[in-house]
Amino acid sequence: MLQIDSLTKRFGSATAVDKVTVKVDRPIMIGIIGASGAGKSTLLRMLNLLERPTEGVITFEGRQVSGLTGRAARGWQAECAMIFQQFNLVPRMDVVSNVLHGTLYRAGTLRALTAMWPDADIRRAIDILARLGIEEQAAKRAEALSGGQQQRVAIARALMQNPKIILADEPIASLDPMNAQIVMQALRTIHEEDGRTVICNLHTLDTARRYCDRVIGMKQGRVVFDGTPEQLTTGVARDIYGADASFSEDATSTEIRDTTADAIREAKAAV
Amino acid sequence: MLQIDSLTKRFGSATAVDKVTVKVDRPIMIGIIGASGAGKSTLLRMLNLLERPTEGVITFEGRQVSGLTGRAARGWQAECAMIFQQFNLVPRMDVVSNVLHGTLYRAGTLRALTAMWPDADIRRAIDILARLGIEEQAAKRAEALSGGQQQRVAIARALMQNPKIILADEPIASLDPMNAQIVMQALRTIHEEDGRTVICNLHTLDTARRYCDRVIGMKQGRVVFDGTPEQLTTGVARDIYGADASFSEDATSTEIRDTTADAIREAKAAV
Amino acid sequence: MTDTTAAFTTARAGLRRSQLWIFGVPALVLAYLVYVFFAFDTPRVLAEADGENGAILLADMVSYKVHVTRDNGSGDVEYAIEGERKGRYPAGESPGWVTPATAPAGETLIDLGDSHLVRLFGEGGLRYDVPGYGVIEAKASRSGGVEASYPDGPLPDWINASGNRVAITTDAGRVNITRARTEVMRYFPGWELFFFTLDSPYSGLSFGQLAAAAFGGEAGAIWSDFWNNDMWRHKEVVWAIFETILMAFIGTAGAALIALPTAFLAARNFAPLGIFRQATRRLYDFLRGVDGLIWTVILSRAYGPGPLTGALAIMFTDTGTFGKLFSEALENVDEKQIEGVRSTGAGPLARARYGVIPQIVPVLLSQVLYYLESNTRSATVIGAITGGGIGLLLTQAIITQKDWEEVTYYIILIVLMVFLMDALSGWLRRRLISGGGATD
Amino acid sequence: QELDEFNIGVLGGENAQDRMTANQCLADYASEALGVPVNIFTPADYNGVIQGLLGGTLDMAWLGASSYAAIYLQDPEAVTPVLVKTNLDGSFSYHSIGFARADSGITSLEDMEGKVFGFGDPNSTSGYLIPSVEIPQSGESITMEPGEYFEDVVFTGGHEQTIVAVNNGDVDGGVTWADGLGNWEDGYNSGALRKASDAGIVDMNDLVEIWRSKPIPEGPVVLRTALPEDVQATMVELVETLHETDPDCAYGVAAGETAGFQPISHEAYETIVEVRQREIGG
Amino acid sequence: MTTATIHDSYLAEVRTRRLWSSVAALLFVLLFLGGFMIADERNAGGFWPGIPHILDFPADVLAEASEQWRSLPGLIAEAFPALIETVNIAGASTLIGGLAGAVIALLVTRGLAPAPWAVAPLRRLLDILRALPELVIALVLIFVLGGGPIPAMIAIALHTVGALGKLFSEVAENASLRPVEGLRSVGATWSQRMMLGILPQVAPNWLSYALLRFEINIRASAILGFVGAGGIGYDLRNAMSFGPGKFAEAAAIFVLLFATIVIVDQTGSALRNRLTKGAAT
Ligand SMILES: Nc1ncnc2c1ncn2[C@@H]1O[C@H](COP(=O)(O)OP(=O)(O)OP(=O)(O)O)[C@@H](O)[C@H]1O
Ligand SMILES: Nc1ncnc2c1ncn2[C@@H]1O[C@H](COP(=O)(O)OP(=O)(O)OP(=O)(O)O)[C@@H](O)[C@H]1O
Ligand SMILES: [Mg+2]
Ligand SMILES: [Mg+2]
Repeated sequence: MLQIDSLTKRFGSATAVDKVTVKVDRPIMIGIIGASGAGKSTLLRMLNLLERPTEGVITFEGRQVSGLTGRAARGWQAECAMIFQQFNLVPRMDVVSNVLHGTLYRAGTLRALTAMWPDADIRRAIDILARLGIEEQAAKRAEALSGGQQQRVAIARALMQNPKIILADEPIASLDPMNAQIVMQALRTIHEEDGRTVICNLHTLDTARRYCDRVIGMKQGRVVFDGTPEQLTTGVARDIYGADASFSEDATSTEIRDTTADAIREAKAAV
Repeated sequence: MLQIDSLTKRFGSATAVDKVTVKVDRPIMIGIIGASGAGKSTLLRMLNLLERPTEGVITFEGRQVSGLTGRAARGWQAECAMIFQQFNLVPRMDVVSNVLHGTLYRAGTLRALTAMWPDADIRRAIDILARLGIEEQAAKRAEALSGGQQQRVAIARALMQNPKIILADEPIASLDPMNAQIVMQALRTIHEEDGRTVICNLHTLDTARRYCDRVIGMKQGRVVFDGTPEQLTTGVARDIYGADASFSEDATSTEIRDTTADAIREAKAAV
Repeated sequence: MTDTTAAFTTARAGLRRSQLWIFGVPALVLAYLVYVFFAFDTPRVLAEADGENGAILLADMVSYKVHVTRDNGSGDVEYAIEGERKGRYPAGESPGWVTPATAPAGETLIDLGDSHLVRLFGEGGLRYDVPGYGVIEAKASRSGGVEASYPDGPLPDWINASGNRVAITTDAGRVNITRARTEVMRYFPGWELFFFTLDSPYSGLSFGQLAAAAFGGEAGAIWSDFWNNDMWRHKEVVWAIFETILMAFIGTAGAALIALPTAFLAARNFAPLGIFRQATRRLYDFLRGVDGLIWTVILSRAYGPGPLTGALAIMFTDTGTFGKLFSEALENVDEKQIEGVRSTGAGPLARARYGVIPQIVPVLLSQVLYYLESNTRSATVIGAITGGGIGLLLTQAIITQKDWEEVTYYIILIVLMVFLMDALSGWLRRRLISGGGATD
Repeated sequence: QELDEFNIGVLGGENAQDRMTANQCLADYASEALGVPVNIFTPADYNGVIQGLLGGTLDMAWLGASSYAAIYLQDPEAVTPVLVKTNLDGSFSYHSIGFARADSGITSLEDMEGKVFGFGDPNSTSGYLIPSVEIPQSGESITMEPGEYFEDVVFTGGHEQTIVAVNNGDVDGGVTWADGLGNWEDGYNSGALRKASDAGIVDMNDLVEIWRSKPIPEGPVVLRTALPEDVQATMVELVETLHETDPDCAYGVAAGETAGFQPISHEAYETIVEVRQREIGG
Repeated sequence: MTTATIHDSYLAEVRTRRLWSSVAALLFVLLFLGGFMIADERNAGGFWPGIPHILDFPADVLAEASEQWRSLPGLIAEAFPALIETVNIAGASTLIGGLAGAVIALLVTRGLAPAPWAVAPLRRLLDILRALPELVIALVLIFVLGGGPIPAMIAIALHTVGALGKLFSEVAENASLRPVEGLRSVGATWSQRMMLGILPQVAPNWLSYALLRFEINIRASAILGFVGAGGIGYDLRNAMSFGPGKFAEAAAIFVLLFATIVIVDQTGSALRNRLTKGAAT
């Protein structure tokens, strides 16, 4: 389905992503882990064509997407939605508008600029927001929302694109543990219910283990691990993070145990 | 030596300082404590003539200073230096220039306006900085220094005035514990070595106990305690702060115990 | 799912509300522009816009013409660049494309290039061979006016003929015949005589030859011939530029020097007396509200024409501007620093010097330097009315419509001058404000 | 009082630089004769020179008759007329010429009804004052009030601008000055039309004369009244004899071939002063 | 470093600093006084002799205006249409210049520019537009288009493009790129990214700058009237040139123009304060 072939990205003399080859043959949820600077973001950004690869090829369902430009490139971007660590919403616009931006590729420029969204789209946007439990916020400005809510708006925008693939670049890095849970659960549910492929950069091992079907470890631009969560032992993790003996998983954990359990249950119910 | 006679200050209908009478007959180090709004700052500001008393008299060595105006008032200000919680330096000027401002009363108008300080004054300023252990910063801008260093520059400016009395209004309130120690120790050393009277507003009991020879407690503008640190029991403190039974000294403590002991020793050596 | 209906309704209502802006603002803008379009009578102006003028202007900016003028009374022929006295060829000399008559009343052959040949005969005669059209013959006389004959067919629009005057304009040049004079003009690209006038020995020399002459000890003479060039008058132009910058500099600096002390009177925290403060502020408003150009007119009675008048006009307006800016900066100063200085027993002047000035210096300098640059432009405009300087040269050159290449020259110099002042003020700003300390 | 410099104001009509150059020789002679520095000023409009003379910052100028009247009306003591330019034929007058584009079909003032009329500078004699008085006299219904006989009456700013405005069709007709001698197609012997035609700005074939004023007296050379007697005398003699001592210089100062300058006094301008006072007030 | 070396190095530093400060101060004083003397020298009237006469001209105007104060309201009403024209010139040129400036600003802002190769030439273009005084452009355009408000409007608009283009781009440079990237990831075109991602962020500041420009442009358009384009400046100049007899008219026009400038100034700065403060919160 999705095939990444020795994808490389160099910034000047520095190599951010180094001959990465990954094959995804059915919709699964993939977690990418690695230390800061390992190249996770760059890889995802190349998949979304936000960054042009220096070398290598990305193919999706037999079609080469890495070389696309202009409208074709934007078409591919519409098919593989991206979720960012900082949400990247338009803060001064309301939530529905932000979600409706997911239809920008299809909508004509005029329609987008004049906010002449079809009622059907608005209805769908609200439904998606409802699915994520934030339909009440629909008319508020995005900047008025909490971080966790904003990230769910970003997910809603992604869903609005009706994408085959959802890319998420450390979607929970700037969230508190409770909101992190809600967001990860939402992504998982989307994967399970809609059958969309989700590729998710994560900076914590336990999150990757808990939500992903497959984990890819990166180090200095290269893929150094690719397997199931079970195969991801502490030893392997040490390799990936290049950590010395003092490496402790807890240091990176975002797991919540007692206090917020109720909240999580609620959130799951909502999604 | 210094005599304060039923000094009163009213701001509109509010009485900030209420018939305060204090007699100081030899150079000692006095700590003034009291809750926020007790009138500590106002009292000190009246002593420095930054504020005019509504009633009452301040006498120093037989001379009444509270009614002074014009050049005579400025002469008295030069004799009783003031140190502020926020340092009140000129941040864009270098450290030595800030210290040299201590000579502004003596300097002729022309010299003061053209900043043509005599070499001897510059040398003395640097010596004072050396005494406070910050001579290395002499040429830097004041704003480039840390809070503790800036407060020492303020003390240096005060010393440059060669004052009989040093007034310090919560000199350590915006400093971290380690810098607080250094600054208080510097004031103590100045008192001990130069025999200057130091009157110091403090917001923590233990600091007052540790560094002062005499403690004055204020409450709602009135002096409610005046005695030695030993006489300042927790019960008395409760009276001063108007605290209920839950009052705990630790809550206001800035004492440092283990970690910074070395640093303090160093700092003491430097002063 | 009843919830989502409510959410849908509010969301859609919100979107509709935002559309009020999205459509309303552009509609208002458009409506206003349409109103202005008709209020300014744009259709008529566009219809009458003279493309030809534009073309003349563009052509004249980068080209010059050489006049061959015959006095039809005396028969004397003169050659002059741009037809000006100062561009006249010395007696006995003529441009290479003219074959002068050998005998009085003989034939003068003028080659306008591209096979356009004009012949001047005795007794006011002229014959112009226009390739692709035919031969035009004309004869000018006191009694008969200008009699001309043209090839058959209707008269083309590039010939403008009346009983007393015939004007022919072709791609190669222009011919004007009246009873008194016959003029033939040929156009050449470039700014002729920019460096040296024809009477200079250095006219027409190549760069190499000039360099050689300069090394041969004639550098001074070469410079003098260039500097005193009668056509382009580089010396006066440079003086004019200097005068313009002078007006801007004195105006700006003087305004800052006046505004700095007086701004204290207009700042709430330094002037407790309300009447004074209000009076000063209103004075600033007045000085600022009357534009510099109007000040120039007002001052011209007392000071007459000249750069001082312009400088004073700039000073008047900018004292108002700076006074307002400085007093606002003064109202925002941090009291703590002033109190710190005050607690040492410093007098009021020292308090201002050390407690206040260091705080407002960055604002002050950056504003003053910004205005220095913008006043260079104002000085150009003010100079156009009274002051003098490059603005006067430029407006006069444009109004009298003589030489667009001079206009171009002045415009280029003005742009360079403003660039220079912009760079200078930027450089000073960076140095003085970040480098700080030195002036404190 | 002691004279420490002598300032000459030169009216518009030419490039500022050209005006400077044309009058530089006079400045040199004056400087030699007076023994003080002599400066030439070329303000952009008539008012610049008027204000300079009124304020006493200019000492000498060659004015138009109306400008002289403007000064006289504000301060009769400010300046004294001393000399006037004489034409080659011995006259010292010129004309205000009304003109229009030939292809507009306008050939007389009657055709100008409902059209836009252009004046030059408000202080110009031929470009405003005289035509504003004489034109209404030439027809029953003609007034100078905008919107009455003419659709609009505008000031273009100067003679050159009027010519360009008429030529471009911005105004339908306008007035400017000419000596009225010689041929129309040359723009007459001297005047603003001649200059514009010589410069190639207009083709005289495209323009027609639609009106001509009675002769207008040339404006006087004036000196500031407060100048010391001897200075006035020196300058009068210098300009009066310039034609003999340096014909080239005289050509430049008088802006063309002339028969030199002749003495004149205020009486010659009393009519103009009256007219101006009636028309404009003051 | 010992205290002694600190003494020496600081004293040395103080000396060089003093030297430079005195050199700079001296240079400034010399430039200023020298320049002043040159200007005084080259002026027709001297600075000191002129001072007592500064008010002569305004006094003449005021004298006549107060004599004829009854006619002032009528004269003001008469000048009103010209004022409208002046304001319209400023309004239209600010709008047109602001719109063009906005587009160019986006084209030359680092991180937003769709065609990086066009950034440098466009920036130079803005510089040149800014450097050219309106007057220069207006005079050239009057030659081509004839007199009236349009040349003035175009001239001011061109200058406005240069001035606002630069300011707008400075504002846009500080805008957050996150919304833009978010929009890019959904496949939005450049214009969509700008309109939806940047415009909402920069609108308050842009508007505030445009308002300031409008204030400046009102003056500019009045001034251009002075040199031949229409509007109230033309009337004012003629009235002033006529001198006595028209001074009441001059005073009326002046009052009207001054009042307009002050009103626009005051409301403009109040509006701007609200806009920028509103943006901050
Ligand atoms: N636009 C760029 N220009 C130059 N270097 C870049 C750029 N973007 C990324 N890099 C470099 O490429 C390398 C990989 O960066 P990347 O952001 O992909 O890492 P990451 O794994 O996402 O790290 P993090 O966890 O910090 O987000 C880093 O060394 C980074 O400095
Ligand atoms: N300039 C002033 N105008 C009006 N009221 C004032 C002024 N300065 C102080 N006060 C009031 O006087 C009272 C005493 O204030 P003061 O600052 O002296 O107290 P303090 O003991 O220093 O308190 P803190 O610990 O908060 O500094 C307070 O109620 C304060 O609000
Ligand atoms: Mg990353
Ligand atoms: Mg206090």
